[in-house]
Formats: sequence, structure tokens, C-alpha cells
Amino acid sequence: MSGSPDEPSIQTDELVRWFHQMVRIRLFEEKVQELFMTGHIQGTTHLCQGQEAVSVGAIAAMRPGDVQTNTYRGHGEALALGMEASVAFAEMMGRSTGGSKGVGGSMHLIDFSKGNIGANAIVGAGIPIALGAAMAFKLRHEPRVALSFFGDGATNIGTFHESLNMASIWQAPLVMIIANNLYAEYSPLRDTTPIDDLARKADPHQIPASIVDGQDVVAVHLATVAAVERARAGGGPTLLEMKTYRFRGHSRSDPAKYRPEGEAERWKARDPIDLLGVRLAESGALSPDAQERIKVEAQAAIDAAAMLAAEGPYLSLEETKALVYAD
Amino acid sequence: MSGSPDEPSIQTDELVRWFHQMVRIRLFEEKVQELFMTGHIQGTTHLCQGQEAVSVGAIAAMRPGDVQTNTYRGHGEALALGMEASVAFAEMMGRSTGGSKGVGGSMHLIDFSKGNIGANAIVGAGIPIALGAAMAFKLRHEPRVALSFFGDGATNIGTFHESLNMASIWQAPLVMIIANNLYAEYSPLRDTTPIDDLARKADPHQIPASIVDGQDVVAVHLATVAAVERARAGGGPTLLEMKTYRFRGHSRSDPAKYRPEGEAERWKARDPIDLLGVRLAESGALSPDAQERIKVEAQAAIDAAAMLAAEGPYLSLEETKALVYAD
Amino acid sequence: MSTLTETKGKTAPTVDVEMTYRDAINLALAEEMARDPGVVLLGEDVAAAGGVFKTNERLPERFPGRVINTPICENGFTGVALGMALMGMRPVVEFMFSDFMPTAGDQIMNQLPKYRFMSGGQCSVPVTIRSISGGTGRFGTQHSATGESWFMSLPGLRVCAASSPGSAYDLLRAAIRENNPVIFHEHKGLYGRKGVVHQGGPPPPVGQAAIVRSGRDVTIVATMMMVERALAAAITLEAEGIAAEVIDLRWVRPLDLPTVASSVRRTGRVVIAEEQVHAGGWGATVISELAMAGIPLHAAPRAVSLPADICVSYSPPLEDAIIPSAERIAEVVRSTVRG
Amino acid sequence: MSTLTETKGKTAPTVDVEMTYRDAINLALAEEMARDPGVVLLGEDVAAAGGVFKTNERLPERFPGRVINTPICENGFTGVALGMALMGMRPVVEFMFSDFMPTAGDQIMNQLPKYRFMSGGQCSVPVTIRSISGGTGRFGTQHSATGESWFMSLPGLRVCAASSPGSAYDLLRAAIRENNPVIFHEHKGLYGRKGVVHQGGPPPPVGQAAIVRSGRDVTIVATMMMVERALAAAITLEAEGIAAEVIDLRWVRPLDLPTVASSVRRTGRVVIAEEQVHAGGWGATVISELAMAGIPLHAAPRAVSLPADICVSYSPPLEDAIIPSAERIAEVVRSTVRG
Ligand SMILES: Cc1ncc(C[n+]2csc(CCOP(=O)(O)OP(=O)(O)O)c2C)c(N)n1
Ligand SMILES: Cc1ncc(C[n+]2csc(CCOP(=O)(O)OP(=O)(O)O)c2C)c(N)n1
Ligand SMILES: [Mg+2]
Ligand SMILES: [Mg+2]
Repeated sequence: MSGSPDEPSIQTDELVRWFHQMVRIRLFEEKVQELFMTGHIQGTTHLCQGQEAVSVGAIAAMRPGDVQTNTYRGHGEALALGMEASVAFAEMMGRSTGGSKGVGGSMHLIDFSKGNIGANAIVGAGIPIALGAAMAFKLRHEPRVALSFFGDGATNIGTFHESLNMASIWQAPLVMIIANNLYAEYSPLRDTTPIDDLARKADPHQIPASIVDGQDVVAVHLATVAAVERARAGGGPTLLEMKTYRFRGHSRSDPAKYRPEGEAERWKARDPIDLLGVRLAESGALSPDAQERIKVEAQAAIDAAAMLAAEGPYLSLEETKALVYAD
Repeated sequence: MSGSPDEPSIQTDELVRWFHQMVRIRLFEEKVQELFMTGHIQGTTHLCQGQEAVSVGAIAAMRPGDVQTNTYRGHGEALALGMEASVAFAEMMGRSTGGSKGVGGSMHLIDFSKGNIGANAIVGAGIPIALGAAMAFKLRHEPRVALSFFGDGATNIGTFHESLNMASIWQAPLVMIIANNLYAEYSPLRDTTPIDDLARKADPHQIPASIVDGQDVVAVHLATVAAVERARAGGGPTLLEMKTYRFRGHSRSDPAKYRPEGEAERWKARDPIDLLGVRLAESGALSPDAQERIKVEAQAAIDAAAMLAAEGPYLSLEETKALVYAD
Repeated sequence: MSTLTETKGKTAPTVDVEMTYRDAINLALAEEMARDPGVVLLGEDVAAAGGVFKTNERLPERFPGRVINTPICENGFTGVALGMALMGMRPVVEFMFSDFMPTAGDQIMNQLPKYRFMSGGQCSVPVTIRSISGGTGRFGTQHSATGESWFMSLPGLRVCAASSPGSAYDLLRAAIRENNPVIFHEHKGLYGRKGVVHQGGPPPPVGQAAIVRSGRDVTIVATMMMVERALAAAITLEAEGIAAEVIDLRWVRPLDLPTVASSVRRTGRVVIAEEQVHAGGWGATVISELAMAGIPLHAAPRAVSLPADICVSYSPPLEDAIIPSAERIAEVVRSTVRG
Repeated sequence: MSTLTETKGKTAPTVDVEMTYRDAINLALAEEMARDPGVVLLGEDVAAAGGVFKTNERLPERFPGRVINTPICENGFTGVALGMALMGMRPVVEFMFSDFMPTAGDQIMNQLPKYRFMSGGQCSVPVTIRSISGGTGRFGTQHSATGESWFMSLPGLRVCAASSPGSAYDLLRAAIRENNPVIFHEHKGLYGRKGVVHQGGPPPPVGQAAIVRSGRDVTIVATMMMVERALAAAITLEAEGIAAEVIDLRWVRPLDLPTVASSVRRTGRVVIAEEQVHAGGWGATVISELAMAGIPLHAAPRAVSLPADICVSYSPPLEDAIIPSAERIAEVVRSTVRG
């Protein structure tokens, strides 16, 4: 089955794959929360439940050779790019079997071999880095594209604007994706910037931008494919604003009390997994039972991955040294 | 005589005063260049010939208690705010009789007593500082306004956008003035930013902006008065783009060879002093002869000021210490 | 417990109160805000839910409009604080993590310290930066710096670092009252620590180190979390017959060299305990100044520091391995004393 | 003059050529750009009129598209360089004045040095920052910093500083070939200086100081402009019977402590000549390391530095008074040797 007439290119098996991926990310994040509460993961975590469609739909627009940067809230992108859950858990447990050998932790799930060239703990810092990757492609005439994922709050820091400006004058093959989840830590968007539609921030930089339903994985995907392929064809950068919501608090055990009553519930009514689930059920591609089986299997896999991760060894201080300087 | 019907508020004596001031700034800058070439002023200088209308027209919109920040190219603002030419020259000659006792030099003509709270050598840095002053006024419910002067190139650095964003959400009494002289050092504007009309950069920040003929001192003044008085009345920030041109190179002995042929000549045909001179002559307010006399007198005053400045003593190292830390 | 202190003719009551480091910061902020209407607090989420580390509880309610949430733009809002200070206010800027100070590098390095100087002394810049510092929290490579020495070379700036509730209260009040820009470091690993605060009275003068334990054999110089570890080491060593003097440096700029030097003259030995790389830090500077002063030593000076060539890592055992422990401090002191 | 040097089996011809410091930088850039198509030059006006300090003459014509003017946005374009490096390029970023590095504080302090580490060693970051440094040019308070020690505490980074045409050529080539981020300091007061460049052959290894003059009585350690002033002082002192050894430190991170220590072991005296405040700098670190190594000295170490509490000022006599002169260096060396 293909999608509706205006989405001709999405095959059913692709939709099912995305369903799988979103479920996997959701359960992964819930497990992280559990492991954090029980002390297996320390420090801090920033979870992305509710934003899975942004990660999955956009990452699916990448082709081999494309790269992206993301943030401390980057588990969704990392998993969508194919990082093993056990490797991700191991990283968060500080084990040498983690993606960054355990030195990075929750804020730095990185895998260069899969195009995941950075998860940054400094707001805004990943954007010019992705632009640099895009410029490398452009200077070498390679048909590759760089993406950068970041939050609504990041659009207030200067580096965002500096990057838009450079991307525009250089017509870099860069796709910038705002996961606008309405909050920067505890601050609602409307308190820290004067507009609701952040896509408008692209206007004076002469960069095309669009506003996308970030809960609809298909919408996310189509918008991103259009941007990525225009970039690949030499059409320059795009800014995409994905309207989304984080179902959990900002980090750790933030209860997110600063949210107006009913807001979270309204957004949860548009849970990206449910939206796709309904669609797949209605089209007959994946029955509710089949969906349930996927969830159960995914849960088992996640649990197993966490168990496996917990067995990983720690890096020795001596081994750590080699991670600082390259030869 | 009052101005034309659409400029009802400008009195002739005010126009004459502006003529005076612009002539004074022009001759001051020419003298600086001479003193630089002869080694009396060292290091570097950034002159503003051609941009006098921006300084004079905008500064004239300030009322007692208002403040502004400007840049290394701030001699026009400093003089328009009433700094004695001898004090300015002394600063550039490093004498203790200078505005900053000679420790600042050409890039830092500052006089707090006249509302000149900073001339900054770092591009963009003065904008949030002016915003901070504006916020102090706002928090204390004082009917005062802060202005910030900066160049077109400064609109590419992050701090500019950070300031616009904060000014907007806080509705600060701040007027930001871009002296768009088409170049940042040797780089033409069109190479470093994708749009010609920088006023547009205010749009996503929901800040009203206008484009102003920066060669017409009356236009500059009226636009600035409107912005300043709206800010004073609680109407929030404004961005003003003054289209202007620096007749000289960027700094020191830059011959400005990077300019397309004829460009400087076209702009010199709209010399702000000549434009006002013609207007004053046509209206009978100031005959060409009277204008000439003003120039001759101003030249004599400038020459005398430079002579006086050169007699100033240097600060001792011991005296310098007190300038670092306040008690 | 309540005593009376003489303050410029007036008597200011001093009360000794036990509280947490977090509450001591909150108290200092509250007192200074009450004392001077020009004191405002700026930063990301400073007014939300008590602040990210709960140091700002009740301040927004008590001082309406004076606890100001900012967008994420450290360089911008530090510039805003500078501008406010120029107009006579006394802003306090919160950096949620010290690691974000580089994001405001221009305002911290080129503006705050130099602004008065470049104007020829026409203005003063009473801005306090609250820099939330340090490791042990498993916050990883970009959220664990103390940054206490990053800006120590800059004329015009002052830098201090609090080791305890008492010093946090004293130093933060001193910083806010100071007419020059001050970076005040608070260690996020210490927020829950309890200790006595001498509430009331004027804060001790800028630039004063404190001898927090006396001893004749060796001087340990430390800041922030390293002070409590040095004290723990000193207790261990006491049982072994080694009497260590512990100096809480408190001020990184200016350094209180007289206090350190006179202690080292007495003990003849010095060990630095620092949660930073040795190169380019206050520890190296202290040792250099002691050497240049020609103070005779019984043993070469030593330093317990972060490794020169390893970043702070998330992995708990690795983080524990690189941040100087009381044991490592004791070990180095022991070898310094025993030779 | 032409010699042959053995390079990994191939013989690379070396030619000694006299040229200016500016031309040595230009030559190093040209050679590295010719050698590796991944080398690009980024910065404000780097491709305009030979660059602001005329170091980039002919490069834009010779390497079309690889000398890239940027808008004014240091943090942004440093991040761009990092991203390019991750994709296998080898960018060189020009900072028109070292003082602008704080504007890129986040990318310089939190990203470049830590990026490889945070990824668990998955990538390398071969970015060179050309930092145009130093005073004597009457550029005033915000345009005269050397900044050579600002980032010396950061694991992951390397920092070097060129004193002469020969070292500029060597160090810049080493920096560009290095697979880690390097800040290369070039002193804007030295651009016109002439000297011999050993053109061709591989650059000397990272981290090597150079003894630029031998002497038995005292070791002077210096960088950049202070090296020529130390040499001038050494000539003055020779006439007085004092033989000063002068070490051009060249690398601030890593410090070549073995070379310095072995010299000081021989001479028994050390004087630092530095165009920076002593606190928090490489000079303090060198003295501290020597003290911790327990190297016996005939006299206390000394440093000739910028004043601790004065900013660089525009005023020519004031600028001259604060930047260490050959005379002041000689004076301090004299008092160190004579006691
Ligand atoms: C430069 C900088 N300032 C502050 C922080 C602290 N911080 C971490 S996440 C965050 C909020 C970011 O909000 P947003 O960009 O919307 O992303 P989200 O967390 O919602 O995904 C802040 C302020 C930081 N990491 N970096
Ligand atoms: C942060 C920073 N980067 C670079 C410079 C060097 N610089 C001085 S002036 C200038 C050009 C500024 O152009 P614009 O803002 O248009 O002002 P104009 O000089 O034309 O008045 C540059 C790049 C600086 N002073 N500060
Ligand atoms: Mg958000
Ligand atoms: Mg300009």
C-alpha cells in the first residue's frame, strides 16, 4: 500500500518500520528514566518521548553519506540512525561498550559510522558544525547533505543566526530542524521569544522555511525529504520547524509543573505513535494486535539491551588518554 | 523658517546647528587622517566622513538623560554629543587630557556626562550594553531611552540577534541604529549577508524597523525622534537602517580599492553636508558665503583644538592603575 | 547564638545559623536584594521553580520584577548586565553551568573587565557572575568545569570561589557589594552541605583567604570542594602525626599571597589541591609566586590536580579517578612531609 | 644554500631562504594548501586585498575557492571549521585579532578540544586557528592581547607561538598537519621582521622548544616578541660578562619542560619574559613545574610580565611602559645573577 495521493512515495513497509522505530525510541526513553531513578544512569538525562516522529521521519530522509548533528536530547536521532539500544544504554551507564566508550553519557550519543557526527550539550553549538560538514560536501562537490536538530530555545542564541546567515550566502546543503517542543527547560517559548512560528526566523536570511506537524511522521518525512533533496541538488539550505511536545519534563526528575493544565494531555492526544498506529490499523497494514506484539517485542529487546549494557566493563583511566588527542 | 510641510518640527536654527556639527565632524576626521599620516596619532583610526548625517541627526533626537553606545567608528557620535574636539584629539594622541585620559585612543571616545556610555572595539558588543541601560530605565520607570549605533557588518554577529530578541520580549526603550555604509572592512555587504535591506532583520523579532536616507540629516532626525519618543512612551524598541557610505577606507590608510568604479563618486554626489547646504541656501537660511565662513571658522577651531591637544601631558603608569578598579 | 558586631559606628547584629550551601546563597541574594533595590538577578530560568539548582526559591515572589528570566543567550544577557551596571544597578548574572561562560567570552573577557579602564575611569561595573561550577555530578565533559582560573589573568576582574555555606554567604555578599565585576563560583556538588553562616554584619574584605585549619607541618591550599577534601585528608594525617594547615583560598583574583606565604614560611611545605588542570591555574600561580618570593621549603611543592591531558568524563569511575580525592591529597601530603 | 633532508624514504630538498615573518606565514600556508587539497583558509576578509595584515597575498588566486571570506561571526565560523574537519578537511581559521577569540569562546573551549573525546575517539579535529596577537601596535585595550595562555589548561588543544620567520614557518606547518586543534599565535608586531626559513622538509615535532642562544649563567624563557627582546638583553648582558641562555618556548601546550628543565639545571637561574600577565600563564606554569621538579636554583626565579592590574592602553608611552622591554629583561636577569 502506498500513502494517500499527496504522499505517493511512502511504502507501507516503510510506515511499519517507522512505527517500529518510534515504539523502540519511546520504550528506550522510558527505560532510561527507570534506570535513572534506580541509579544505574547517573548525572542527567533529557528524554524525547512525544518527539519521536521528528527524529524518525527526518532521519529517514537521510541517505548513506549524509550526516547530522543533534543535542543532549538526541536519543531519538541516535536510535533512528541505527545505534544499538545496548550500545546507547552502555554509554549512559558509562561502560566502554558505549558508543563513546562511556565517557560521553546521555548527552553524547554519537556514531560517526552512521552519520551521527555529534550530540552537543551546549545549546546551538551543533548548528555551525553541521554547516561546516555541509560546506565540506559543497567544496568537494559531493552530493551529500548535512542536517542539524535543535530545540526552540536554541533559536534565541546568536550562533543560530550566524549559521543561518552563512548557510544562506554560501548556499550550503544544510537542513536545520527545530524540534519546537514549546519549552526551553522551564521557560515557555512565548516568554523568551516574541513569535510562535519560529520558521519565520529564516526570513531575513532568505532561507526557505516551513512549519510541519511534528507529531505526524509522514509530514515530517515529506518535508525533510523535500529539503534534503533540494539541498542535494544545489538548492541551498532550509529551515524546518517541527511543532512537537516533550511528554516528560526537561531533564532528570523535572515534574514539569510549569505547564498549564491540560496542555500535556492535549498533546498526548496526538501521540505520534498512536497517530501512526491508527493510520496503519485503518489501512489494514498493521492491526492493533500486531501493533501490540511489536510493542511487547520491542519492550523485551529494550530490557535485554539494558541488561546487556549493564554487563559492560568500565574504561580504565589509561585507556581514556587515547581518546583526547589523535595521533 | 520651519521645514517642509511633512517635517513641521525642525526649526531653521536647528538645521543651521546641524550644518555646523556636520562640518565640524568632517573637518575633525580629515584632521585625524592628517595627524595619523604624520604620526601624531598612532595605531589605527576609523573615520566617518560621509556618515555625518547619521550621527548628527540621530544624536539630536536624544534628550538629557538618554544614553547611547557606539563603535570604533564613533567620532561623529562623540562630537555630536558635545565632546570638545581638543578632548577628542587629546584622546587620540594618548594624552591625559583626553576623554579617557589617553588610554582609550581613537576607538574609545567616551563621555558618560554627555550620555556617551561606550565606544566599543568589538563588533556588536555595544548593542546588549545599550539594551542593559534601557532595561535599567525601564525597571526604574524612568522616561529615558538608550540608543545603539553600529554597522551593517555587525548585523551578522550573533549578539545583534540576541539583543533584538531580548529587546522585543522585554519591550525595552532601545533604538538600534545601523549605519549601513555597505562595507564591513573590505567586504561588500552583499558578500556577507543575503539581503540589502537590513531593516528586515527586525521582522522575526517583531520589532518595528525602517529604512532611512542616511545622507539626509532631516530624514535621519525625524525617523530617530519617532523611534525614541515611541520608546520613551513605552512602545518598545525600534531598528533603524540608515543607508549611508563611508567616503574613506575602513581604517588607517586603507585605499578602499575593493570598491566598484564610480560608487564612491555617486555617493559623494549625495554628501550630507552639501545636501543640507543646498537646502539652507535655497531657503535663504544660510547663504553659500555664510556656509563657507562656517567652514573656515570650523577649520580654525579644529586646527587650534589639535594644537591644544598636542600639548597635553601623558598619564603616568602610577595614575593608570586607578583606572582599572573602582573603589 | 547572637553577637554584636561594630559596623562604622552602627552595631549590626550577627547571628550564627546553620544552613545548607544552597540556602546560604539564597540568603545572601535575598539580603543584598533587600539592601539595594539595584540588585537584580538575571539568567536562564532564574525565576522558574526556584532556579535550576533551587538556589533562588522565594526570591521572585519577594522581589517582584527583579528576578528576570532570560532567553538562552549568555553573551547577550551578560552585556545587558553590564549596561544595567553602567546605569547604577548591581546585577547578578547566573550561569547555569560554568562551562557556558565561554559562550559569553566577549562580554566576560573584553567588556566587563576593561569597560571602566577604556573610559578612563568614568564608570564602574558592579556586575556579579554566579558561575555554577565543578564536577562529581556525572554531568560529563561539557558541564563539569570549575573554570575558576579561566579569567584570572584579566586586570579589572575579580574571581572568588566558595567552599562552604559560610564562605558562600560571605563571598556572594562581598561580590555583590563590590564595585567591580566579580565571578563568584559556587560548586554544584556542595549545594546540600551544611555549615554555620555568620548572618549579618559586613562581609569580609575582598581578597582574603581563610586558614580553615591550623597545622605546623605542611600548608594545603584549596578552593571549593577541594577544601573539604583537604580537611578530610588533614584529619587522616593527624592520626599519623602530620599536622596540616588548610587554606581556603577564596579569592583567585586577587590572590591572597601574604596569607599563603606566611603559612608556608611557617610550615616549609606546600601542596595545592585543585579541581582543575594545573597548567594555567591559580595553583601554578601560587607556587610560582612562592618560588619567586624565595620562600625556603623543606620539600618541593606539589599539586594534586585534574590530569593535564584528560577531559572530565561522564563515566562515574573515571570521573572519580580524575577528581582529586581526600586520599590522593593525603598521599601527596604524606610523601611531601616524609620525603 | 641547499641541503637534502631524509623524509620517510624520500629526499626532500631544504633551502635556506631569508624572508619576512609575514612571508614565512604566507609560504607555510601556500605549501600546506598545495600539499593537501583539504586545507582551506577561513576568516574575515582573508581573501580581500591579501588579508588585513597582508599575510594571504596570492593565495586566493592560486587556490580558487579555498580562501573563504566569512561574515563577522567568530563563534559561527569556528564551528564551521570544526564541521569541515570532521569531514576530513584541514581548515585554518584566521582571527584578525587574538582578542576576538573570546567571541568564539564556546567553539574554542567547549567544542574543538572536547569533540574527539566526547565521541570516544571516533573522530579527529585538525583545525588550526591563526591568532593574530600582541601589543606594541597602539591598538589599545581590546586589540592587543597575546592570549597565548588563555586556553592552555584545556586538554585536547595545542597552542604554539612564533617568534621569528623560521619558527612561524615551522610551527604553522606543524599546526596545519597536526590532527588535533592547534592555536597558532602570530605576533602582529613581528610581521616585518626578517630571518632565515629552512624551506622544505618536515616541520619539527609538536611540543619542541628551541634554545636560540646558549649561555651558562641564566635561562630566559620567552615567546614571540619577547624572544627578540630576550636576545637583545642577552647581547647587552654578554658585554657585562653574563651569559644568558634564551629558550624560545614555541609550544605553550604541551610545554617542553624537559628542554627548559635541563637548561635550568645547567644555569641554576631562570627568568620568564612574557607579554602577558603572570597570573594564570605559561610563565607561572613553567616556574611551578620547575619548583615541583625540585630543580636546585642559585637564585629565586623571576618573571618580567605585563602588570597584574593594568590593562594595555593605547597611549604610546603607557603601552611602552607595560610591555617588557629588553632593558627590563636585562635588569631582572642582572639582579638574578648578581643577587
Ligand atoms: C549555551 C547554553 N546555555 C544554557 C544551557 C542549559 N540548557 C540545556 S537545555 C536548555 C534548554 C534548551 O531548550 P531547547 O533549545 O528548546 O531544547 P529542548 O531542551 O527543548 O530540546 C538549556 C537552557 C546549555 N546547555 N547551553
Ligand atoms: C568581533 C569582532 N570581529 C572582527 C572585528 C574586526 N573588525 C573591526 S571593524 C570590522 C567591520 C565592521 O563592519 P560594520 O559593522 O559594517 O561597521 P563599519 O566599520 O562599516 O562602521 C571588523 C570585521 C572586530 N572588531 N570585532
Ligand atoms: Mg524546547
Ligand atoms: Mg559597514
